[in-house]
Amino acid sequence: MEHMGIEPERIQFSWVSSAESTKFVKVVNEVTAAVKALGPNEHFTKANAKVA
Amino acid sequence: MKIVKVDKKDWTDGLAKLYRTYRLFGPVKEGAFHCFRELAEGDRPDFEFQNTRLSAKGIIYPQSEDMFVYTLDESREDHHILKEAPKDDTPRAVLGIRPCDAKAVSLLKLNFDTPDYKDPYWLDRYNATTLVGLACDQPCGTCFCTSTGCGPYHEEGLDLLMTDAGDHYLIKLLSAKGERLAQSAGWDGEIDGLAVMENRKKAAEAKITQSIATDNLRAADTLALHQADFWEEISFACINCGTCTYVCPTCWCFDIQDEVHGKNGKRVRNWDSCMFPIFTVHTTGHNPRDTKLQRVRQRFMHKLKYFVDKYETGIMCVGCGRCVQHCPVNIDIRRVCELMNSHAASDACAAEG
Amino acid sequence: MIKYSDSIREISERLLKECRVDMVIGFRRGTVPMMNEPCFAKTPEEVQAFVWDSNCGINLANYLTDRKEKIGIVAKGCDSRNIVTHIIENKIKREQLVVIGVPCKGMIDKHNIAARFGGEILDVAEESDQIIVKGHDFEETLAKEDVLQENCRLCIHRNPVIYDELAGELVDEQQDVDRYEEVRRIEAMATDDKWAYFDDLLKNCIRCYACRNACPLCYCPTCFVDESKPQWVGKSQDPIDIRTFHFLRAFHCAGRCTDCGACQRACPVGINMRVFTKKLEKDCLDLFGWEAGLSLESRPPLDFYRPDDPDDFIK
Amino acid sequence: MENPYLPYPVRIDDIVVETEDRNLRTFKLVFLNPQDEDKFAYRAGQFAELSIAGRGEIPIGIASSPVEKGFLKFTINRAGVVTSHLHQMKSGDIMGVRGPLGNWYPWDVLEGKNILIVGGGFAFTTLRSSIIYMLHPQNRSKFGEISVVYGARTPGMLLYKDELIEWEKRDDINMHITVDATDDPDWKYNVGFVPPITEQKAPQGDDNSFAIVCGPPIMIKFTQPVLEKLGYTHDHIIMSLENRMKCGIGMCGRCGIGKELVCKDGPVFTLSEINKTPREY
Repeated sequence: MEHMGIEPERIQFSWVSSAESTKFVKVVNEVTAAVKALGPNEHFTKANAKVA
Repeated sequence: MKIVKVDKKDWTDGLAKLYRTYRLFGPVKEGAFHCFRELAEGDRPDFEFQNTRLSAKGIIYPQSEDMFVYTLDESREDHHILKEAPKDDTPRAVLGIRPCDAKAVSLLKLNFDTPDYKDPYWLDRYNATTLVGLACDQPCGTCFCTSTGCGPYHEEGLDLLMTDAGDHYLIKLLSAKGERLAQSAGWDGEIDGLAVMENRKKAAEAKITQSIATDNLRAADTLALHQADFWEEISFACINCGTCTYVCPTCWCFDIQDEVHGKNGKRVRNWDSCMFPIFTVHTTGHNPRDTKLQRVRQRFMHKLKYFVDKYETGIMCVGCGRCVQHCPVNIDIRRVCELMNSHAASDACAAEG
Repeated sequence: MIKYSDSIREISERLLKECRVDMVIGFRRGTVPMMNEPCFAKTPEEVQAFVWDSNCGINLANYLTDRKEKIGIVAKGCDSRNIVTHIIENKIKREQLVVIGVPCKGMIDKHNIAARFGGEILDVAEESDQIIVKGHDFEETLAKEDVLQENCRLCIHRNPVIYDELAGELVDEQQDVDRYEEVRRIEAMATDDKWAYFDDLLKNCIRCYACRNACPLCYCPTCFVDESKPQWVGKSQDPIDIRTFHFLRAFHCAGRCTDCGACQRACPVGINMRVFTKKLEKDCLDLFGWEAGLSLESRPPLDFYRPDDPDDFIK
Repeated sequence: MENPYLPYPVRIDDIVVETEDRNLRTFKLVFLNPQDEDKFAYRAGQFAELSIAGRGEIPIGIASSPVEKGFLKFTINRAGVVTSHLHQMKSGDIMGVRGPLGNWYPWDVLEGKNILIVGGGFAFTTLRSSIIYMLHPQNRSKFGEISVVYGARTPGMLLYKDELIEWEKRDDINMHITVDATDDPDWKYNVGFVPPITEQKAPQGDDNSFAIVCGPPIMIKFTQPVLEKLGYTHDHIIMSLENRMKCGIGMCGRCGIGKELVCKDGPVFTLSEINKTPREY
């Protein structure tokens, strides 16, 4: 996905056990902060087709 | 029929005048090939081409077009009720369409403009469009238009036909629409160019080396052709892509789809292809044309037999050769037509004998 | 090339006469320059149509999917790798096949050759390593190595990896080929440039699916783009839907693609969709030391877990 | 220009669950704009495209009859994207209807004739429309003897049960209801597949008789030789075909069987017409 031109910060793989609640909160906060910092990605918003 | 002479030095000037009244479309070279694009003000169509990769059919009949829009928001009074999508039916002109593509438009008209139903999308755009043909003085080696009821100077479907005569164009006005366009462009230098055009036409026709025979198709027995044993061999190589149908100027099949984004939706029409298995599959999973043999047969039978029987205006092929050039596995309609036509002949002999 | 053709006919005729196969799949001469047509022979007489030259780029493994007969199949290096993949993925059985291996020095690129000439090409002939191109008012001789399909230029598996018969002497494999120069160039781009690069690459796509259908890996009875319950991707010419199709298709080929070039060759509007699959091919090589279709014994990386699979992408 | 792709907006007025497996429901639809009903003038045997915004359209035979005013009825099997969604809709919901589409049973030819109707499963919809039409006091005298063989897998799978019972009681229509099998001790009608019941119960065919057949392919396959045996010639056997459709007006190209388009030239054909096509349905 990074290769097609999506910011690498939007993609994260983490290994969180069901017992690791603190880590889960930390990961979620980090990811949301990173994505918020990037702002919305509008590449996938479909433009209305040009009037043909 | 009136013929006007337009000096090439005045060409840009004429385009500028046309631009005031018409949306202009013309061939443009993009990368390795020519395609039709809308011309911005000041753009010139590029006539240094043999034929465009895709035909001009998409200008009247876009590959994707919105039909209706609607809202699914139940707080709105008109929710779930379909309304016409915005359309642009202002006058448009296609500059440099080849006679084969223009003849194809008149074949498409048979499908979209019927006594029972009129397709408003196709027809409104057709009515808004003036076709300025560019005669074909350098036909491709794969062209066989002269044996499909068409030709490099064929006028059917065109509003004007122009030929490149060195430092000027000769332009023949073929319809009221064509005369209006010529008037808008200021093309009024009438001359007696008929003989020149006729000579050029003969020279161009002589360059068409390929031909197909279609004389037995009309009388052929549909079911005998359908059951002919050559279909396995013809269809073997087919990979079931839609290339032949999408590059074809006379293929018209389409699909209708709903697309929803949030609470807003639209109904869209897209080109479809009889080569795709899902074209005919029933909800039950039953597919009347389940095998590629059946689908390949359908395409050629439609073009060369069903259409011939239904409209009695000849075959549904203008001989542009695009499918021959671009089929990824070299299935050649000229060869298929030959097999069908000669099968029909042998079939008739068998019936008589 | 004439030797190859003769040899293919001789082998095919023998296989059919000895009833070792029900049909042989090969190529016959095309009706336009630089095109040959896949065809079959079911009788010894029909093998006379078979030819071999530098226009046999279509991957014949595509014609094996789920066939029940005993089949002789003409296979160059990449075809044989896709036959291996077909066998591994249970789309055909090894016992059904007699592979007629054709050591290959590459196929010529019809898009490239057409782009070199302004006028229409009327005839293309081949003499040893020369390609002679004729048009209305030109005739030019090109060196075959200059007009190879890009995947052939980068190919390091020219000899068939499995075969039962050989139509010619094995050829030397190319050494020191930099296969991933283009992939590295894209990898080095900034994020937005990557997005723009692929937008531009795909702008002419007409969704004819020739790339998908020419690909021997794309044999799913219903492709994800054709599914309606649920519908994964829109069907219009919207650029997002087009991109989704190409990328997801490439993902489905990860660890399976042999870079045979069939997709690129088939495209009627000249899109090089190999830039997607090439990236995945490179990743499979870098991460798992894997190249598709080389062995009937080892399982593909996405099919098999090894404790030492790289996992440093997990944070 | 009239847009033949634009559906008339309708409201779902009532939904009846028809069968024990709950997969067949009859939807009663009322036009939002009353004047649209006049534009939607139909004959028994025609179909319409039911349109659901956001889902798409589906071609369905019209189950109501032209002699029933003020509403349309469609009986719908839950199968694909659109019909599954329809089954989740409720009274009062807004949808669309486009039509009427296709041809109809050839009522002008059928006048004065004996009519045999053979139906199976949920293909009984346009046959219901036809029966209601023929039984209407204004029309009944125009037809000769009317016989109906209608079968389903079980009693619980029969459509329009109330009406079937009512027709059973009448003496101007010969009903032969059958089920493939049942363990219901109170079942007082036939047990057996449609083709053999037709062979036992249906009247002989002649120049003055027509058979209208609608049902699953397997039923049609085995009913055809029975009808031939009974003396119905191929131009007196009338069928209604189904194919995948989109436009419904003969333009999108997918429903073709040879040069005939099922949506526009059909769906009603005589067997002798069908014999001339490649039968790709």
